[in-house]
Amino acid sequence: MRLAVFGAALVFSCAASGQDVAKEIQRYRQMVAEGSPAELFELEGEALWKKAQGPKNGSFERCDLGEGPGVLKGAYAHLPRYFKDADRVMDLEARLLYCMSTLQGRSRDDATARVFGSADRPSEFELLSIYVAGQSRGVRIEPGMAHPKEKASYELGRALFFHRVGAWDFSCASCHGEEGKRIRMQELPVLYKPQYARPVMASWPAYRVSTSQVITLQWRMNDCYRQMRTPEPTFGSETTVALIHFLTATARGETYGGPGNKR
Amino acid sequence: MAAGPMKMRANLGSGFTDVRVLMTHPMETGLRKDPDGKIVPQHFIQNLTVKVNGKTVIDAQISQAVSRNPVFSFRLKGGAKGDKIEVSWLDNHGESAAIEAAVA
Amino acid sequence: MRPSALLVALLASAAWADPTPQEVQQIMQRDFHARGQATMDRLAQDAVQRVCTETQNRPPAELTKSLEADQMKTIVFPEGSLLGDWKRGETIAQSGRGLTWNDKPDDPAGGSCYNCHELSPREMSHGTIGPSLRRFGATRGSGAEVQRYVYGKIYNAKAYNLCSQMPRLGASGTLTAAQIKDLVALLLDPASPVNQ
Amino acid sequence: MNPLRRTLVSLLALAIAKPLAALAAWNKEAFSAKTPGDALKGLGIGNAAPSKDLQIEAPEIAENGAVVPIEISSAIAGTSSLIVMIEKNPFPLTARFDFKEGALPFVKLNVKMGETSDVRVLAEAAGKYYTATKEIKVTIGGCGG
Repeated sequence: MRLAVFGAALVFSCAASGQDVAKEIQRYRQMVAEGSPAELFELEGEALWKKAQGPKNGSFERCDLGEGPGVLKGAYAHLPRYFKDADRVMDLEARLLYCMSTLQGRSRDDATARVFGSADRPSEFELLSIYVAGQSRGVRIEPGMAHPKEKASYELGRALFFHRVGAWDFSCASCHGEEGKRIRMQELPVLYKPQYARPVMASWPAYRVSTSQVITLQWRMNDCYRQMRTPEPTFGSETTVALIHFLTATARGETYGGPGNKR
Repeated sequence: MAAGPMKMRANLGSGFTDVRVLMTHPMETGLRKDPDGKIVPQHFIQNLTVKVNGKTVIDAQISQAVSRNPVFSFRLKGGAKGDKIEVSWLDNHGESAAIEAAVA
Repeated sequence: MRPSALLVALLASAAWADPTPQEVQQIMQRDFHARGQATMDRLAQDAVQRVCTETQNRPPAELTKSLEADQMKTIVFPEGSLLGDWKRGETIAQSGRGLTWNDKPDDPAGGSCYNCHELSPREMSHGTIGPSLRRFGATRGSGAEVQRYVYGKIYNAKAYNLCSQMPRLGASGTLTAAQIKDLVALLLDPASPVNQ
Repeated sequence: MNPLRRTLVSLLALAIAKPLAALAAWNKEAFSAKTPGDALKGLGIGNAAPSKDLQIEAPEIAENGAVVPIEISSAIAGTSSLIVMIEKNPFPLTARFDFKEGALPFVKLNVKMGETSDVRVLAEAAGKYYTATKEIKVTIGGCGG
């Protein structure tokens, strides 16, 4: 059945107009979002946050996400931001990686051995992300924009967004630069414009029903570059954080409403 | 994936109680292959029971065609705040789990 | 990109002092790693990518002309008819595989055509980044000149429109000459569903 | 075992596993049937009358067959069971819900569909069977996500 479910390009009769198709797909997505099991992963993420592990046998309960050690309320909505202890701008996942090193004593190799998980076994970053992000529901999105390194990160992110590169000459704007465009049936938000970035950034990370997987922004950057036919961006690197920073800053002022649900 | 946590909400609506229950379960069809090309054995919930204050109100039998990490919504007649709702499941491996919540 | 968007982008870049494409390229060289067939040389921008990045896809006319002429020289036209098999072309148009770090280099690639274009009326799940190609051959005929244009456009779209968002499917090594001929047939063959 | 199961889920589970297994009925014959007709036979259903009082709420097009949300309800007096069948699935019978005193004949769930198919719902009320169908088309979405 999996083959049929995941591989087949099924074709419908041309009786339905394009508009009807779009309307019905909208309805599908709404019903899917209403019946999403995303909340289950917040529970698993919470347990992982509190679990002591690594050579230092530490949990994340002392991890400072920018609002003070262990403070979760609103922390996600204020990322990415500059961290003095690391002297760099970090998004949630880069910061979690930092805490795995400092509080749990884990090596980068150990901590990043499996950054993107599967439906059978979500990764630590996925479970932690969905739990931490859930603690920012109802908080306004305000990433750091004051420190010079925060400004530089935002600028780099915007330059990357329009930078054409790779075997197929794409930039992020190739797909997300013009209004009213789709890939297959997927509408493409124009992510450098606030009115499009706001609802999108307010709903990441997310549970993706089609693959039963939790997906994070680091995964989203990674998989976009995969489809842009470039080499792979390193997890939590300045490049990925800068893009996430640019997108989040473009969405600032929006109330965070995630974790979300994707088709 | 082993069966993981469950979650449930039971809310008083107009004339009925809305019950929404989420369960972590792979719901393997037995037709899917893993990345190494090996068939993943069938593993799915077969029975589901909903009880109100200890009395069974819904008995369900389901197949492997229910989606992974199943989510069900049910409606119970009337109801009152504090009514105890219990949902339990049993799968084809004999594993089971249950969750309880009070109507809010 | 529409003029207003360009203006916004230019104004913004003046205010914030954007990193140059060269600086971005250096940072990417540091932050990316090769994986599978996606090797690090793919991060080096060629002249087309650099000019289109620098000018927000609005290169000056003269530069456009000379770069398009350079791109035209990359196109290798096979001898004889350029019309392949539209049925195979439909399969190639449906497939979005090829050149990513998790595609196997020996597996046949696709053209990803339906991701951006409407083609056969039987496939409703099509993108809109590129123009609709419905009845492409029915309205233009399928003569030698049209065949050559379609083959060339698929092989290297940048030879015809420098900052087009369409990949250079032949020049990048994504599709073989035989595959491109099958796509030409999908667009031009009177029997192809595209022309029904 | 996931520690959450010990902490978050009230684990009567192990205690009740055996009695539940003993009590639970799962109609193997009907669930193993490969055609809708054989599934009906397995369920002991002969005739079912079409009914407008049997509602199927579902999108006409599903972007992904792995998760298709379906809401079913019956306005037929005395409805005691609702049955869901996906006619073109390898094993059409998908679920059977038996409602006792205290439950309304309503359920919402997500199902897997291998391809575009009619979804058939049957209701049992006072020993009689009623039926309704809805076609759901299954397609693929964007190239990425």
